[in-house]
Amino acid sequence: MKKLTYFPGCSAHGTSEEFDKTVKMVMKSLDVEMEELPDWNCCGATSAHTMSETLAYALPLRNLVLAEKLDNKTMAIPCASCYQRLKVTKHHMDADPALAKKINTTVVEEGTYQGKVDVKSMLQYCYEDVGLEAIKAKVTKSLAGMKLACYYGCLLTRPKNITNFDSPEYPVSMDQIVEALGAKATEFDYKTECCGASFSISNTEVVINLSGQILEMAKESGAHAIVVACPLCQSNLDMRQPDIEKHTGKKLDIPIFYFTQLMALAFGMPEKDMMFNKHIVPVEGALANIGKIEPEPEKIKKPKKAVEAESEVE
Amino acid sequence: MARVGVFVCFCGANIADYVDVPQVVEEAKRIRDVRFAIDYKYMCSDPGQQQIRDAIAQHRLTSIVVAACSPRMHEKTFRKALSDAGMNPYLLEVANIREHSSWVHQKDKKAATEKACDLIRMAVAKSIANEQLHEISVPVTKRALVIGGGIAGIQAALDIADARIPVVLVEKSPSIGGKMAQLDETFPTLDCSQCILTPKMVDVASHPYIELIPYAEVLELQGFVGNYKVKIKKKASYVNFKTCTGCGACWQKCPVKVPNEYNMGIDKRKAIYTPFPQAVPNKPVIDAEHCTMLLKGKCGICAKVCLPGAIDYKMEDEIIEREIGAVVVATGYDMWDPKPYEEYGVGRFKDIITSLEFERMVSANGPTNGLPLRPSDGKVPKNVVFIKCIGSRDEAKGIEYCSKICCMYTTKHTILLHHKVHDSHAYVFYMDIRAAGKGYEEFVKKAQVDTGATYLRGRVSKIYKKGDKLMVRGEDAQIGQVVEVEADLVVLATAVIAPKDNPDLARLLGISYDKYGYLSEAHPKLRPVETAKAGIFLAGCTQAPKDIPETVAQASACAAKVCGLFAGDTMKKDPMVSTINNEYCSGCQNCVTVCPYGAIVTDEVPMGHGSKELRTVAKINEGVCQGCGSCVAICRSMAINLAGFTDPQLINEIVSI
Amino acid sequence: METVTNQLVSIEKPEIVAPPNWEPVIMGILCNWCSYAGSDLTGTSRIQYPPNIRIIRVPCSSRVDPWFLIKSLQTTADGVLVSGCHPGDCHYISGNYYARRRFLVTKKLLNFIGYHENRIQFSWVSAAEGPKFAKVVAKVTEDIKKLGPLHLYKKENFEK
Amino acid sequence: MDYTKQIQEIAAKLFAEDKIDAFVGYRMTGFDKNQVPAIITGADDVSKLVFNDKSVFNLSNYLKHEHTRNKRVGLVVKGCDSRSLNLLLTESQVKREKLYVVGIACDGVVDDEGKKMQNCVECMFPDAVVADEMVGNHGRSGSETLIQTGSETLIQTGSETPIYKINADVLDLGSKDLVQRREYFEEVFENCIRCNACRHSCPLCYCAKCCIDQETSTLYNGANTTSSAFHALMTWSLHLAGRCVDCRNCEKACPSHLPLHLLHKQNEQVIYENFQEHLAGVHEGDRGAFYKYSMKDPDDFIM
Repeated sequence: MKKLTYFPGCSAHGTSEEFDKTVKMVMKSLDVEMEELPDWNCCGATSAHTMSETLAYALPLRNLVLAEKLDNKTMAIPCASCYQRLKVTKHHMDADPALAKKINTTVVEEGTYQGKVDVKSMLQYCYEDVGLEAIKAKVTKSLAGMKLACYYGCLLTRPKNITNFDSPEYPVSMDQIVEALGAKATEFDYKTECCGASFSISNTEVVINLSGQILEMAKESGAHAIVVACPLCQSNLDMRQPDIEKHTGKKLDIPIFYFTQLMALAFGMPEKDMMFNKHIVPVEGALANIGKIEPEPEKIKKPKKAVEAESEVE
Repeated sequence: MARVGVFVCFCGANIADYVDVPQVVEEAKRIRDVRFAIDYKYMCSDPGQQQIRDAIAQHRLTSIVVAACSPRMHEKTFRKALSDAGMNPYLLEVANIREHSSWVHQKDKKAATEKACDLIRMAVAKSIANEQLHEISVPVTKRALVIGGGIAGIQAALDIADARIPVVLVEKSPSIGGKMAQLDETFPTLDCSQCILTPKMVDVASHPYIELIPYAEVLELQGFVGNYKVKIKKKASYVNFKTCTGCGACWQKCPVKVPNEYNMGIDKRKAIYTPFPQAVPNKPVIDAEHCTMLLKGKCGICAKVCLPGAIDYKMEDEIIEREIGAVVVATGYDMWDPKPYEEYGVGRFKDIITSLEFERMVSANGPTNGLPLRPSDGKVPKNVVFIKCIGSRDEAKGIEYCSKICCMYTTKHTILLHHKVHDSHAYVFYMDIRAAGKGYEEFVKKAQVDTGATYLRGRVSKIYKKGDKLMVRGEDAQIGQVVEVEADLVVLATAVIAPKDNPDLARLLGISYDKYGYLSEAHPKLRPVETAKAGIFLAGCTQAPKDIPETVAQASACAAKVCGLFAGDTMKKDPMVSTINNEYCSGCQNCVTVCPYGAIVTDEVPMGHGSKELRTVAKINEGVCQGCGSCVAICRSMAINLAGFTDPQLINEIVSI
Repeated sequence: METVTNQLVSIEKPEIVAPPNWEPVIMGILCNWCSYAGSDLTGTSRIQYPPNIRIIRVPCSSRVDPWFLIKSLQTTADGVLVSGCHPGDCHYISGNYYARRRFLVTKKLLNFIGYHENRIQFSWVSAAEGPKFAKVVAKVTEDIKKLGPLHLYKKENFEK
Repeated sequence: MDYTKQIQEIAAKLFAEDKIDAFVGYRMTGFDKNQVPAIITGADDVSKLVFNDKSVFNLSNYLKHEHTRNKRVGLVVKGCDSRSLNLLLTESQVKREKLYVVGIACDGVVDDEGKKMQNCVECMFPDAVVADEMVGNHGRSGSETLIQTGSETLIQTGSETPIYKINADVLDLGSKDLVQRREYFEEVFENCIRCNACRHSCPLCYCAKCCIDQETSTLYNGANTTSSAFHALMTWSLHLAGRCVDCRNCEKACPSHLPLHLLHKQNEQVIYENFQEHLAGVHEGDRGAFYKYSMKDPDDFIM
């Protein structure tokens, strides 16, 4: 039994209820005990760090200090924004003693930061601590037939020196997880492109343009659906899709799943618990591909001049 | 009893305006041991020097103190004045009352004068402990070692050998030629690289004064300038070069295929191979890592087809030694691996190649018969995007410096592309176009007009795949917009970096290297060819990125330095070296560990007078010692002293004021 | 002792008060290739600094035996400044690295036996850092002025 | 701790097998219960040898004696003694093949009042690190002692994990202010009579000419003054920095009972904390901190 501190973040209790719920279901079945951080507070994103540096560090710091009171070594966070704020704060607290001293004075009541607890995104936790093998072992209903484009967004793997997880430009951890579930991850070059979430309200046109490109590229890669690991990515790509379709005049019809929803599906859990009804873009079309396995196209013969590595005997 | 003469210089107004020189002279006269003191307007002028010479004779002076400018300025001048007067030049001390007093205390004449007096007191005290020293003369072995057989090494070797000085040229790979042999045409004249290089390669092979040792590495360098001893490892080639005729039967029949390094792995060579048809020496070697005969003991085809019977599977590495007097290091450069550019999909997209791969493709003797082809499908590309500064000027992913040659070779590539594929179009993303050099700017301008290439000033932020095309997204900073180019082929102008073995080589030779791994010159402006270690010189890109003309110029400069070094039978050397007092030396050998030059060895001396029992003491090799004094400071027994900076001299200075 | 007009109070030994118009003597030991050249540059650039320093030239900071520092303090100087090439720039490859270790131990030992650490100070000054040399000297001079005269051993007879 | 019997047996055996020309151990003084070093040149005197917790002197100092120099010698070493022996080997002062080293698993020795010596209380290497034969049992031989460098924790095989302890006296004095420390040492230097017993008793002071000898007075100012004592003791302690093994031979020899270990322990602490070095003499071949360097050495004290 692994133990884990869980920092849900505000969206888990609102827009991304399905993420929260499926995370809890999946983790339970993977033998991970999640302990919700008691008395957690807002991570501050994104208003805090645009206004005050101290506040931007102080808010996450309180959560970090609270997390140290529990015995668990790791705190996992489903929301990419929350993850980023907490991880960045932890990084600076560890690396910059002068700053640490200053910020520590803001959380007197809770105690002193010691740096005992590691911060990971839920994706990272599944990939590193649970592991592909354990995930594969739980699959009862393979997702074979489904082609998925994995979208990581801008925050999950960046900046590299702070997150220390996967490639900042072309990450593959989520791809490997969905492949462990039986689905096929498409070659999708827009994995870490900006979706424009910051302009969600102030300048919708930018969002339509940027998110539109992501959806279009995913479609072009042959994917039936997009998989995400962040509530903001999900809501942005899902909610804006009708607008984007209206704007471009092209039908996209590409549902956005949380990777935990698909895990739950592949683990054979009841479909109603995945709350697909909350999705704006209907999921049925995409899910219908499960089981429809295309024959492998014959391998195109390699061009004569292509680079080959190992030596060979004629 | 010491008799010191003090000579105080006005330096025109430079000293006299801020230091009360006559008062200084009066003070100097009061110092114990000072027998004579005088001032003069310009001590360094001939009449000034004459005063010193006269005073030496007249007052039977035993040491001289000149209070003037920095010793770094005129110490040599005044030393010469002493020796002209028949006095040992090292009995001179300079009190630096200009740089250290008059110029830096211009607002306080009293303090400046006091300080000048103190500086003179210190110099007088030191000079009393000065000893007569004599220049060391070291015999010279007139043979040079050149490490690296690229254009730099070839040029240096030829120039030295033409002066009838024997040269040992050591090359790591089976053939000389280096990177230049891989190039198609050279900027800015577009003459064929092979055509100008191969005659020089042949000259090297046939030169009576050059001993070419290919497929070999330098293992060890011992000794000091003029008297080095080098150990060279000749790697086993498994082919007897004396009997091999270079007919080529072996490599035609060899069944093992290996990616061809010469062609950047685009095609294959055999396990027994010459790197390229014009190789010098044109004899094959067996690649032991891939030969099935050497690995598994099966095959042996090459031995069967070799009529002269030159194949010898039992050959072993051979270590040879040569005595040499000077070293020219010309190990060239490497190309930077663009893997960190993950946003470009380097490694994922086959149609992103490096400039040297492109160079091989467009080369007439290249793997694609001179046509650039897409590695993914072998098609001829129409739209080709060239991206400059890949790794260069990029602190985050690569290195900070400018690689100097990429602007020019990318320009050349656009021309070559235009020549080979007439209906192609080149797009060049650049940060700046740096075309400083004879005919370079004209070359770029002409290329832009002739090829019609689109130059876009800005960085590329992303490359992604759309169908079988690569979409290159970048910024055109001049119109301030994001642009996307649909490319068939992307060529990355990767940075020039120091060879990865350079630090090891530097340690082995005892020279220094910078943070990038380039070998360091003795002075960036005035001694760009020498290293801090006497007798070791640098040619070409091993010191910093350079184009071919600069490399050749530096190589010839090295040759001139080597010839200068070998002009006499012996060399003169500064006598400021450490000496050991055997009586005090306890033989703990801590100095041996501390010496950065390996100048200290051990020696056996009798326990006492006439004793047969021996004890170990340290011994300084004067030729190697550079006079840093590290050993002196750590010697607890006070057995070592550094001539010119002995303990008595320095302590005298300390206690004199 | 003369009458006290200028109250420079030593933090080492508060009862010892500097005599009026007291100026400290600072022994500057500079390596030939970087710091001595740097100090020459200070001169050629006419950058002014306090006149208390007396400069000794040595080939390399590794030539500086801790003994010189002790000797200086024992005999003539109120403070010592040793300056060499920046790490990695040593003309003799590694001399300054050896020196650095000795300096730290000497400094701490001196502090341990009751003298302020600032009595001996170290700097890396390259041949290009003329302005830095002036700043370093100004700082050392100021520090030593604050500490006051190194009184103890000056009073005794010293045989030269 | 009483290994008299074992040592006598070993010495007798070595003489009987003609493996040694001399044996360096301890014997009782004629008039009190203290011990003095003894160089025994024949089997007849073996019965005089003793070893117990009053065997305080570091016998490696006696390898420069005329009866032992370049002879085949049997030698008794405690932990600290073995470390100075190690340094003497590294600095080529003695030849290992001529020595037969009897290592002691030392439980600490006592001072005149019978109190365990402070250096033994703080000792990290009670077992001899060089030995041909070990006497006593801590369940390990000296060579099994595993150590790491510098500020990292030191680990020994066995139950206890010794961690470098700053010397209590250094800590005590260090906590006082500058003026108090200065006054303290002024007294120390004042009381020094420049007899050079400290340097004579130090196993690592083997130089033909020593910096604190009075005959080198022109440079080192040999007159017996506070100032010259300051100068001599400071220089001497810096010559032993990174080499001193804290055997306290110097202190035992000092007629003025000066706390010389303060200087040595202070240097040891600075070196140990800052340079990632082993303690002196723990490894053969380790010459001490001043004869090597690291790029990572502290640089922040330099402007």
